[in-house]
Amino acid sequence: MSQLFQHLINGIATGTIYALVALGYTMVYGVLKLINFAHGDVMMVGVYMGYATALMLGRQAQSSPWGVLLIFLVAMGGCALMGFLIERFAYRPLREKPRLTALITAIGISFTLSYGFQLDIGFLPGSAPRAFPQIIKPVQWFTLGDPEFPDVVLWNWQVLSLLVAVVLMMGLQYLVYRTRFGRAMRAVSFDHRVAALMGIPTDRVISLTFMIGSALAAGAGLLYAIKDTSVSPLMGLYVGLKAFVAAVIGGIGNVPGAVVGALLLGLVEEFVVGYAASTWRDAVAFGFLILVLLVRPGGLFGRVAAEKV
Amino acid sequence: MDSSPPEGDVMSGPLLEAVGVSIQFGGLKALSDFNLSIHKGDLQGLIGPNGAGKTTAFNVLTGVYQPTQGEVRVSGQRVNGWLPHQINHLGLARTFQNIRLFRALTALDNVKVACRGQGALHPEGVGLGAKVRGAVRNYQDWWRALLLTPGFQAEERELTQQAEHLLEVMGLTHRRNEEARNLPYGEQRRLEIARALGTRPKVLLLDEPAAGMNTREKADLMVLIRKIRDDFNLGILVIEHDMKLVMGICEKITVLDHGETIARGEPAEVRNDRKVIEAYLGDSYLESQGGAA
Amino acid sequence: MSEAQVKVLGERREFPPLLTVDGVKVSYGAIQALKGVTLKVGKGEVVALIGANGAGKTSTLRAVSGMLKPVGGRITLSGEDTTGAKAHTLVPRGMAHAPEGRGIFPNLTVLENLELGAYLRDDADGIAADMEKSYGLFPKLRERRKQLAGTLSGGEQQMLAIARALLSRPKLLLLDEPSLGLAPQVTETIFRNLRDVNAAGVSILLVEQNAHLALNFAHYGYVLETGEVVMAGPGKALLESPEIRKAYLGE
Amino acid sequence: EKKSQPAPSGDKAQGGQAAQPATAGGAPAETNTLLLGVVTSLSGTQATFGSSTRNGIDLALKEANAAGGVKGKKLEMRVYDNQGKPEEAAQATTRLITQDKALLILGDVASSNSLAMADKAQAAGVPMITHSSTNPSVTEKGDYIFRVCFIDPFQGFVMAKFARENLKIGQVAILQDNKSAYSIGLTEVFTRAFTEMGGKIPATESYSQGDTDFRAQLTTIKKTKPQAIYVPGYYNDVGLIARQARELGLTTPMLGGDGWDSEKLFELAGDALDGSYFSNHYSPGNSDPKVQKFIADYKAAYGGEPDAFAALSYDAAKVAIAALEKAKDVSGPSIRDAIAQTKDFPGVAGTITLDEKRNAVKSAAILKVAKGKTEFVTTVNP
Amino acid sequence: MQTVAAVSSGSGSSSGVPAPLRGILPVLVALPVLLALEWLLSDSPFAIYLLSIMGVNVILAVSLNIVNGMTGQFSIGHAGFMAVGAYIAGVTSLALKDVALSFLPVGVSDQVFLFVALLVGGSASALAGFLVGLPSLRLRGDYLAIVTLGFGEIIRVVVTNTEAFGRALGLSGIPQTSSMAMVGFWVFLVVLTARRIAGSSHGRSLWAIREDEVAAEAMGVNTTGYKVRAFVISSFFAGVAGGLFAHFVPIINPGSFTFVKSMEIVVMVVLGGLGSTTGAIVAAVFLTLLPEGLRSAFTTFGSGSNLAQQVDQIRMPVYGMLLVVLMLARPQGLFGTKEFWEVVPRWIPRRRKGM
Ligand SMILES: Nc1ncnc2c1ncn2[C@@H]1O[C@H](COP(=O)(O)OP(=O)(O)OP(=O)(O)O)[C@@H](O)[C@H]1O
Ligand SMILES: Nc1ncnc2c1ncn2[C@@H]1O[C@H](COP(=O)(O)OP(=O)(O)OP(=O)(O)O)[C@@H](O)[C@H]1O
Ligand SMILES: [Mg+2]
Ligand SMILES: [Mg+2]
Repeated sequence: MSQLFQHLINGIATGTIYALVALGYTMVYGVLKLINFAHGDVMMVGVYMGYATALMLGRQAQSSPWGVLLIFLVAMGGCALMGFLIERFAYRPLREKPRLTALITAIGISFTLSYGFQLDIGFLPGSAPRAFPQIIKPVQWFTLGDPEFPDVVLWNWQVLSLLVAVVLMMGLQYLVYRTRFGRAMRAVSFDHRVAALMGIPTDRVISLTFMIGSALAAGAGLLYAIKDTSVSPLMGLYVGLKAFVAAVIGGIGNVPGAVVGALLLGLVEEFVVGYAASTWRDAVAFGFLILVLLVRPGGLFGRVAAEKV
Repeated sequence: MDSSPPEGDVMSGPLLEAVGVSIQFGGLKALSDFNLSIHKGDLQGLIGPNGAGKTTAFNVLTGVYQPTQGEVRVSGQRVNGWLPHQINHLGLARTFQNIRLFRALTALDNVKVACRGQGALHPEGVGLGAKVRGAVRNYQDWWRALLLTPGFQAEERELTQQAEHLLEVMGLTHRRNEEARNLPYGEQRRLEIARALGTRPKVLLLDEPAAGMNTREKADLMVLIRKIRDDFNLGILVIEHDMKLVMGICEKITVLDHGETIARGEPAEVRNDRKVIEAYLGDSYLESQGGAA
Repeated sequence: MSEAQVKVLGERREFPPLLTVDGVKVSYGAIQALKGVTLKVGKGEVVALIGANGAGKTSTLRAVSGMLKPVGGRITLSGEDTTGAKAHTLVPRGMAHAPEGRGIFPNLTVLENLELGAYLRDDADGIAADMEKSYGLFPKLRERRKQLAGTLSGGEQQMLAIARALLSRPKLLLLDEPSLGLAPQVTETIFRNLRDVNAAGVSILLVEQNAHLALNFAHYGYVLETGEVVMAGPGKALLESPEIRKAYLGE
Repeated sequence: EKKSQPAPSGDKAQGGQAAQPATAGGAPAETNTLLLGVVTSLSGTQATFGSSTRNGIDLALKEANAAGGVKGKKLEMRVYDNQGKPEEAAQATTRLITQDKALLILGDVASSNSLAMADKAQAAGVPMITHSSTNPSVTEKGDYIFRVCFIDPFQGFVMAKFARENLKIGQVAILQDNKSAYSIGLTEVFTRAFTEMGGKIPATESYSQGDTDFRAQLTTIKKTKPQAIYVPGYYNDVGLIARQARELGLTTPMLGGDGWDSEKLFELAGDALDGSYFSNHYSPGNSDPKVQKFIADYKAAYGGEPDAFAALSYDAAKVAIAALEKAKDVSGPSIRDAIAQTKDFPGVAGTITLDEKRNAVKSAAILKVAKGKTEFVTTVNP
Repeated sequence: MQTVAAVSSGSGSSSGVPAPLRGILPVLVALPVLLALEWLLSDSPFAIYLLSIMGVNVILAVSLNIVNGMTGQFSIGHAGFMAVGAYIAGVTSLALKDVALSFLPVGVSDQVFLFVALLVGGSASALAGFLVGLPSLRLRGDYLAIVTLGFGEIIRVVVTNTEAFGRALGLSGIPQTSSMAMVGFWVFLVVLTARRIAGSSHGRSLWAIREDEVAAEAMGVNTTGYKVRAFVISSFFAGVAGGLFAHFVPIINPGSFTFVKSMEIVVMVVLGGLGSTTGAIVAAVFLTLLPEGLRSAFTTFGSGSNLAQQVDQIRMPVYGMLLVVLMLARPQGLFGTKEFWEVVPRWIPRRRKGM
């Protein structure tokens, strides 16, 4: 019983991370209809930026509120800039071209980043994973059983990241469906040429979306690093993939869908590992995905665009 | 259905028949109790204000949408629940109101996609036996293609000629190897007709074929449509907002409004039908006609 | 490519200059769509552009509204050179374009589509008023306010496209075959209302297959053939001319 | 006959023949350097082992060259990355042998890569020494394949023995890396040995290399209240496992194998591993001057403590060099024979004697983790 | 799609060869060439290995192109099919290891068994393709993509947990009977198949589906049927490619069939130009040689120095950047949707199109 609780907590914690990454994925997809395979790797770079900042700040400063804030700002700002550059130079030139071409450049960038960061030349960190400093002092906010050897533990950062995820979700939802910018985004996502005829500065809208998405990735990455206490060049590949799956389960392009999908995925994985064989985790995760899609081809919340013949 | 459909001329019955067809989109009844029957050689019109349900009617007849009530028969065969391509194999072809060509393919290939050699026409029908037989035939086809059997090559040649002929009929020979997306609007419409004819239909449904054509081109089109009807002797149903064209070529006209059939008959009757004038033509139409005629 | 000599009929009524298109060339890859088109639209003037299929009417509008970059020539809007300017920079300067193929946003509702028409405006009540106007103009749109635009009927989509263009309160309105797929009655209403719009000082550059309708409506007309202006003159004058009657009115 | 390559288990005769064109093809005669080929993973999840490997070999060669090289020729190495994939390993090996005319192949850590390499080396009749592939099947590939470390069965047995006899515990849960044959192998042996000695394995959970969240498995393990957890994985996972175990309130000591050995382990695990034990090829704490010298030189050259992979690759290179020295010529067969004769070779990771199965007969060290350092506890002999 | 126009007009064109023969003519021409190649290369293992890898990649790219390029479906799980073929064929060969056709010389009998194994592997993979193809009846675009990807991952997990497949360590001891002739033969076969599909009404139907499914249906194209068939054919060849792979790579393990591998195949297809068979070939060859090329290039800067040793790591980032650059330089892919001889004009005899 208590074990069930612990699994629930773990599952939601994992799902939260997926959710945060998935939000960025879904946003970029929403406006460009591009599966941005580099998203996970952008996240990874963001985490290293935060890591570097933390080291510079040193033990004391890094865990002070201002330190933490600075770390997040640097990482998210850096990633926003990176996202801007990637979009500007790798994606924009291909906007009029078949979507697959942009996908390839995305893959190219993903390779460049994930393999590039494995080098131990110059500032590059090398392939060895690093311990990520505990910038948020882990505190047990709730325990069950005797405090020495508790049965269930709930950590402050678990609650924290869940809150962040939910707030961000609502924020994005508002941005996309309630604001003029959001309307512009959706217009651009369908046809940027006609959108321009409405006076929408398509390039700026797309750049901005990318920057927001990348910043989100960085933030998510940091929470991820805090959760699993490490940072490595390959961390993006795996989380990126899972986040994408989560986004699709929820109906890619749909903001709340991304979060729900992610939490579901997190729980499914946790329970497979906890109660069945962990070796089947990924199989079950993808099986779950396929099942969802067979029942609802547009994902849980996505609607397959009504096409008038 | 297993046995290939009985030939149109053998049976006197209608090639295309809709009986009490209705369809609903959420709350909206886009088409209600729609009846229609088209025989070989017919040239009928379907008109009505925007949003009346004309295109929807086409979609129901061709199997794009499933009717919520009623029954559709193509050359005597009930086709409710059939897939569009199966219905097409029974001899029903259409064009689209907002053009849907295979944009990156050449004009010739657009038509060739639709073309089928006489022999190769095999409606798969529903029911397991038919499916299996269809599948087997298909795989035979693949092998013939892979082994480049003489029969296959002959068929390819035949298809090409067939397609070229259709382009010629539609006056598109000069665009033979141009990508469909680069053709101007009017020619795209004609190409759609050529493509539809490629499937050797018994009934042809045209959705606003004259849209985007100037008066002169419309005049030519009228001649063309009649010519098609006679040369390929098939039944034709036209949706069109250009009264000159509709009244000019159609022997019988059905008028829809809000999904309801509000009138049906000879052009002359329809033209002077009070309800039709109110709902669709508008009074000024009478004068303009009076003026023109 | 040298300008083909344009056959000009009759006298042009004077309007203060708004749009000038001077020897504009456009090509799609190898295909040269416009071989040097020259035309003018004055403030408050209605100009019709007619021509056979593939003559280059749509391409001309696209070039004017910045949807595509001309490879040659010059375009000015109220004095400023706007050749090759990005489309979204022209909207604030009073340009509105209802493009060929309607270009509505199928996954947005009718309402959202209209709101996008007023993207650059922030006079809430002004917008509301104009919405009401367009609903008055096309009652069907009010019925379908919440429906996804993609599921509208062809004609309804056409109405939406025109209404959306009007919502930006343009100085110059580009219409590409507005009557396409519209019931005759609706066509009349639209043109009647366009008359009012124009009376309110909006200039209109109109591409229309129905030459009779267009030339009756327009102050001035140009005839396009294979990417060049071959004929120009007041609408009525053109309607009179035997060539036009033969080529476009099929008489 | 030419068409089909000799089967992997290929009989020596064939291997020998094939070798003639490949190596004794006079290539070395032209150059005045002797080329050693190295294949290891420089990218992918195991890249760190790759760089340790490379450094270890590099160090050995530098020393040898400083000492005037071998047979009057300078030694040279060429390192190729196999991205942790067998097909890449095979490709790189083939290239080293046929294009670059390497006399001898060194590598790799992951057994599946070594197996791929061994197959090609054996077929071409070029000797190969793996420094730390502990899977038995590697050297079974043929008579050209050698190994300078102990094998999984031994290591698994060692830890089981230690846990049962020295630590006197009876309940050990296992958390294995399902993606690494090494981990699976150790698990099997440990389980067998430990239960034979009367111990119990209440739970065997597994994870996949590169995972970063092990809470689910640990939660399940925790329920079984074990006295220790055996984690035969690689340090980069173990570090996180340790942390998360403590975080979930699992305070029992952990047991592991040579995969743990890396200074990074302590950076990752912090103090979470204090009181844990793992079996290893050598102990940095070992006072033997030759070991201390190695450590000093290594630090000087590459910075940072040498881990077991560095030490073993260093030894492997040393063995290879000694063999080249001894061999009457540099043809595949003679080098092979020279290596085969290796006896009581003083390596930094223990004395190496190759048995008839071409495996090193070595003792294992048990190390204890305390305050982010390792303490030598005892050696267990075969 | 000039291709098709050209083909259909070309296929009729008169060539010296009698019509009944033309179907199999290319085969008759190719076989001796392959055997010659086999003989020439027989004592340069590296060349053989490289060519084999290249061949496998070509088969993968060309077969994937049938789904992604021609049919416009978006599959990114090709490595999964490859895995199915590799393991099934591998297991088959292991089972047949000790049997031999005594009446044939060893080499030949090996090839016979290899061929059998490949067919088995290919068929298994085709079956998988059928199963994965079924969802494509309901799913579109990226949703289908993720399903194929998921399938590939599931396959890997299954393998990792199956004792018979050697689990994580991998399956070793498969007789290394692959030969240049066999690889070449299948490369040739897949290309021939792709080209002939392209030249037939089937090819046109696939293209029609890519362009507009609704219209295709309305024109009598059984879209669902064709999509599934495209998947089946494509995955069959992917399986064969895997089978070949398993017969010259000493040990196959799940790590060789990750979704990164699938991505590499997609890259080949897109880089070559969606729908262009020859493009896929060129891209596959190029991308296979690229890493080895970089290797040679790098090893030429003096070895010994620390950088020279690290150099092999630099290949992958460089590869990634090259992808970006290439795509930007040629967004439509090497040949667009056209074929080699339509882009590189004249000097290729026009008849070749019929092939
Ligand atoms: N898929 C759909 N979902 C919801 N409503 C639809 C759908 N398809 C059509 N409708 C509605 O049904 C009505 C009939 O549409 P239809 O396209 O048949 O009109 P139409 O007669 O073709 O008009 P037009 O002459 O303008 O083409 C329209 O009001 C349209 O909004
Ligand atoms: N996207 C395009 N790509 C290539 N060629 C094009 C494209 N659009 C138009 N064309 C070509 O440019 C020429 C002019 O086309 P345009 O659409 O401007 O003519 P139009 O007068 O609008 O014709 P319509 O009356 O049919 O709309 C035509 O020959 C057409 O084939
Ligand atoms: Mg309609
Ligand atoms: Mg036009």
